[in-house]
Amino acid sequence: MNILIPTVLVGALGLAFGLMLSFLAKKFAVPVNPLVQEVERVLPGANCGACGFPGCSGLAEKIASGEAPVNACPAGGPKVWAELTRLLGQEGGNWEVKRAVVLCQGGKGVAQVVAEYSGVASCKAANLLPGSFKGCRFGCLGLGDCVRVCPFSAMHIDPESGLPVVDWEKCTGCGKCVAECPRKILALVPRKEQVTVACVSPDSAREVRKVCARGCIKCQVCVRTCPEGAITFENGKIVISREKCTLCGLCIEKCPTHCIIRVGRTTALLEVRG
Amino acid sequence: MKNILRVALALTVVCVVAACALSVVHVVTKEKIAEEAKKELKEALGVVFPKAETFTPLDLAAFGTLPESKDIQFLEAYEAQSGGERQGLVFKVASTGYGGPIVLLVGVDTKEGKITGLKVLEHQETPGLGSNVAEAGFLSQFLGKSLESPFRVGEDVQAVSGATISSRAVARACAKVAEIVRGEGR
Amino acid sequence: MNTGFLTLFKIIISAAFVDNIILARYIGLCPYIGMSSSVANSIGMGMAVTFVMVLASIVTWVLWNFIFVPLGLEYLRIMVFILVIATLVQLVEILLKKNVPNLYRAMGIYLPLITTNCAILAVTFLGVDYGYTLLQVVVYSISVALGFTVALVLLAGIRERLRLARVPKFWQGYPIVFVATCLLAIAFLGFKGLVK
Amino acid sequence: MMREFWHYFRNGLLGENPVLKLMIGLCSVLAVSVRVENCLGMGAAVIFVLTCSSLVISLIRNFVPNEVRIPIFIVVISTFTTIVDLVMKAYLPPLSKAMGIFIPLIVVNCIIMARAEAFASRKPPLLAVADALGMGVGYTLVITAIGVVRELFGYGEILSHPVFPRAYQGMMAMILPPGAFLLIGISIALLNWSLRKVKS
Repeated sequence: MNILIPTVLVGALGLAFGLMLSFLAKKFAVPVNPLVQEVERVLPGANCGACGFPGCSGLAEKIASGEAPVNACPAGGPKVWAELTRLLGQEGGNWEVKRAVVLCQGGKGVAQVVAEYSGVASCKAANLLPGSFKGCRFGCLGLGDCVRVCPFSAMHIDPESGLPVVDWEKCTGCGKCVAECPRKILALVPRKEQVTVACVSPDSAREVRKVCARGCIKCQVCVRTCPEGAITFENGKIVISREKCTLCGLCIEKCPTHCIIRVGRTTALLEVRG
Repeated sequence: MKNILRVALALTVVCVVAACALSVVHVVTKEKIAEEAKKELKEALGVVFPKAETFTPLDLAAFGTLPESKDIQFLEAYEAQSGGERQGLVFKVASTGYGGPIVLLVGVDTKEGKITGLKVLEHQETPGLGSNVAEAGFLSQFLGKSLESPFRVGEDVQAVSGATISSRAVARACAKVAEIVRGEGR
Repeated sequence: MNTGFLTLFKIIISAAFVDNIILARYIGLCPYIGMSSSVANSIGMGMAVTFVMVLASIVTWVLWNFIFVPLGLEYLRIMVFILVIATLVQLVEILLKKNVPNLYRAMGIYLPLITTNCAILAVTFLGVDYGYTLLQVVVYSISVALGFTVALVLLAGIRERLRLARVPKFWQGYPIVFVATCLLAIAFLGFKGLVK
Repeated sequence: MMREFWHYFRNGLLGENPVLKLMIGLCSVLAVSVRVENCLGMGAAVIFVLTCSSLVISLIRNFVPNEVRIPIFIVVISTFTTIVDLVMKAYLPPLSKAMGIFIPLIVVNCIIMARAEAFASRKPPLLAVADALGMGVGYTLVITAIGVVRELFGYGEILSHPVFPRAYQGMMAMILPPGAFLLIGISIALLNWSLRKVKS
């Protein structure tokens, strides 16, 4: 007998709650478009916000309604884009995959440090001080804002040099670190082997030499030595065109301050620090 | 509509099966638990009143108006007999300590008018501090005390250092029990 | 009535601060650690927990005193109480999904985890064990929820500051949060003697 | 199949250790780990309830409508918890007395619900059991380790046998909540430190 009473009682409770919940679930049902759910399942789901929309579900709605291009999600990469084109029935296109690169070699022992900084451990905060704690006003501060913002933990601060290093295996080219860096020493480049100038300072040779051993002093030795004429000097900056460059590496040897580095395949700073 | 029923039914079925399983287990273990509880109580009473063989529960009303207050309630009373003759009484008392009510058994030998034993059954005193009132170290000082003594901390009762409230709670329990037994004069 | 009010006041103080459900009884830690990353989230979580806690303690108090004790079904207590809580949480999930979607998305896995939030079940249990009247149970659950939310917001504030502090490498993330909780618990120990 | 079983078991043990990595099930860890025997009792109860409920939940996972999935999971878990509670009261009264309120709180132990919601309701029964065992054992190891430290420094005893000389008064901090929080923080830091070697 006293098995029946509890069973019936709890059963009745279960029925009452079940009815209430399912009825309410129907009344408050949120209209969900199935296509959006499918798109959202394909997207990586890291909610990194690189696409500019509030998280993956936000982007999924835009892609489903066609307002956003299929490759709007940099984190997804070609695999996701191909899947999305199949899902939306559009024709596939070739897309350019980007990766982040560090354009500064002013780490420990290379760049001059003018002050001992013990304030809030963030590049943005340190950058508010005029000139901050490094001689060079354009060099990397190494306090890791970029590392913290990267949703794919593709970056870490190299303890020896104090500079960020990007792991291209994990990097998806979402560009959050480029936006985050107050000194703008990070840039997005196509994911293929290339040669680039690892310095963004517009200062003249005299000032650069004073504060950094590996800054670009605009001596234009590289412009003269490049057999292909790939390197040009435009409005105060050395520019290396990727199409003409044949990766011969002549400029890397000739550059007096070893400012030109080879970038590609695995980590950003392939070139052994001279 | 059909979906609502299907969903509600799923939950109901799971509840019914669960309730059924539970009630079966309950029926199986019911006597064992009751037996354990009785055994535990008997053991506790034995500790509190070593000399007695049997304990018969008494009705609290038999003691007239109980000196109860916000801080002390009488829960149960037992008569301790040995050789068919009454040796004394055991009271189950809840006295408010530091963390909440402390439930303890107080054994009283009505013939010689002495405390025969004390045992704390439940308490929520701070571990390491108040909880020491449950240890023999503190309780042993009450054994053999006559019912006439005031049972007041600082006078005839030595408190546990750092746990005066808990010690006072135990002392208050003994004082009230002594009050009843003395008042009753039996 | 004044003694009634006095006991109510005593319940509020003891449940919210002296006997804080998290820092003194350490019940309800999982969402506490998980949801306290930002003050906004923790306030949202606090509200949801308060809603579920108060409703749960009322429903369970009524069920317990009018149905289960008379029928002598004490052993079903765990299941029925938790069934009530789970239903209420599912209710909150439906309401939140419809009306406050971004809080719903921010809570993520932590919404179903409210069901297993030990604090709520503990409140329903203690509300019954202390033998409170219905009014006292309501006041008790509100003050426990208040205590929960206060502790949650306090930790959230600390964690937001921690993000900028220079924390040694292996202490980053959860270890430092636990050290902060430890200090908070010591602070709350100060309330210990407030209410006898 | 065995390899997968072992993979999930090991994953529950260390990779995703419930207490140190996933941060769930902390309520019982801190509260019960004052005595080592409580830890073992609690650990055994959690392993039993976790394994049984994961098994049942993954068996019925296809029949559970989404609208009432939480109540159904929780009813299954609470059934096993009540069974443990009743059995312990009947056959192991001393342990049941020592663990007091924590047995009913097993059902609220976030590990079980989290694994049911995140894992058991998606994986076939065998894997669910593997994960449950891994999680359960991982949980028991951590709680016992903390229990040993707390009981040793708090009471100077292990499994209630005195280890330190009589004069050892016992470190109160280890028994009260703050000490427990600190201990968990330290153990996570240690785990991060040891895993760091493995990773780099």
